[in-house]
Amino acid sequence: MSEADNSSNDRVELTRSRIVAESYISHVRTPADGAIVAFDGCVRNHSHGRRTLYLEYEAYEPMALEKMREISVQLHEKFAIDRVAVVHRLGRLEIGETSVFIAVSAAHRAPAFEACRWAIDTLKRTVPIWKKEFFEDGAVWAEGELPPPPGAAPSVKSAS
Amino acid sequence: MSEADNSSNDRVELTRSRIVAESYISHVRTPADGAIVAFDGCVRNHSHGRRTLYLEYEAYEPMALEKMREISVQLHEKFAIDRVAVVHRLGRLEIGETSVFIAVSAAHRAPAFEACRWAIDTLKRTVPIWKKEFFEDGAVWAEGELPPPPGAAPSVKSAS
Amino acid sequence: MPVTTAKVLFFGRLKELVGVSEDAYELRDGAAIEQIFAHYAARCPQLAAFRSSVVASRNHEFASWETPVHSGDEVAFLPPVSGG
Amino acid sequence: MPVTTAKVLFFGRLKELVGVSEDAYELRDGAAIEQIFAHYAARCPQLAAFRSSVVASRNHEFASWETPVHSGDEVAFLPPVSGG
Repeated sequence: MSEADNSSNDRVELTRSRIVAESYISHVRTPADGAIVAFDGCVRNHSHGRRTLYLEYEAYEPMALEKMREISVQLHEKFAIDRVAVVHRLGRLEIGETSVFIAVSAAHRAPAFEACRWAIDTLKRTVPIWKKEFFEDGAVWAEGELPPPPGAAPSVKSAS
Repeated sequence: MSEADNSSNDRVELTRSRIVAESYISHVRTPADGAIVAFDGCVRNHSHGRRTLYLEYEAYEPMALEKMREISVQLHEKFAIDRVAVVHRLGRLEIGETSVFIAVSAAHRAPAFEACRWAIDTLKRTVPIWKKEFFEDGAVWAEGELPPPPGAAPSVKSAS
Repeated sequence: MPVTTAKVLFFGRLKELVGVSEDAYELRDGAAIEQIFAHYAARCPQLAAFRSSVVASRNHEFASWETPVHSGDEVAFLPPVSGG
Repeated sequence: MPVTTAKVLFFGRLKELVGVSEDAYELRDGAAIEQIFAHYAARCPQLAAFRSSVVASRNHEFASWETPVHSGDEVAFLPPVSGG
């Protein structure tokens, strides 16, 4: 199968609604799979020792979707997996709500675990989404991560 | 907190009903958590190149529950996690159905991933549950794993 | 010599070989788990052939073959586990 | 010298510093992304202070500061990402 075929059943989304885990787990489940690993990133009630009231996420939406789709394509290249679902929520999120959900299915558990971990680690470094944390005494943009330099990213096209 | 306190909010079960992922994910989610990692083990339509029709699981039920509870206690000792949910289904399972579900919550994602992986790896080696695979031309007990020798298991009490 | 009764359980493939899942076995108090297995293996050569891959438990804990068995103990013979 | 218009976007903290999320900027065709940033940094010293942690993109791909900008290109200035 070509890369395109491998990722053509994947589900990659941005949403402003509540994320329902079951929907994404169901999406990646096929009769060929023996393992699904899911990562649910949720809003903690504290950050660096301060009590968090709520969060707001914003994205450079078209680029974020492209970067998330690149992650799903790369997962198929790197790991023996079946399907991927990745969704990130935007807007205001309350404590306990899910901000990001990733599910990966595979015949066996090792690649499912490794792919899911690689996906969230890569998303946090490369997808243009920003989190603003609201505390009792004000709001701050979360300390973020610098994306890799353009030359290092395999998907960056030359500037010509 | 004592070990007992750490694992007292965990959920450890055997069931003969369909496993609903959302219920276990919700169980481990608390306002202090930033990450939940879940493992969903499901019935594949093939095994060693043969087409599987369905599976049957049986357990040494009281011992299986004790071993699963030991896993949850050990998870709290080994990893900086919050809550654990572990459920294994018994009886007849059709292709695509979930046989085992594990969810682990934590403030941060690294221990959640590591604990969830350790839990399923350990469950598959130490919990007395057996799988019979039904094919078109007969049924076989799945090749299993030998539990660690009694002396090696930290929880084994002396025989006196 | 005091005689005691242990509850003996077989699971998975072993249950099918022995033909029972649960039995009550009379033995000398303090006899080793090994002796219980030998009793059933003598009646069922196929069970004997599985000896090297069988693990024993006593009262829900994995136990060595030398573990002594006392009154009311629950001893189980377990084939390699395959849950998950 | 041909003049062209690029769409310029600011996100997160940078958007708040500059005061706009989207702008249309006229520049010489083929000018570097660096020149666009310099234009806004000159009007907003706080933006200039963030230069070392800002990453640029052109048409949804991360791009170096030397990348030339052409007509219709979409250039964005991105603070360190913090999704997840």
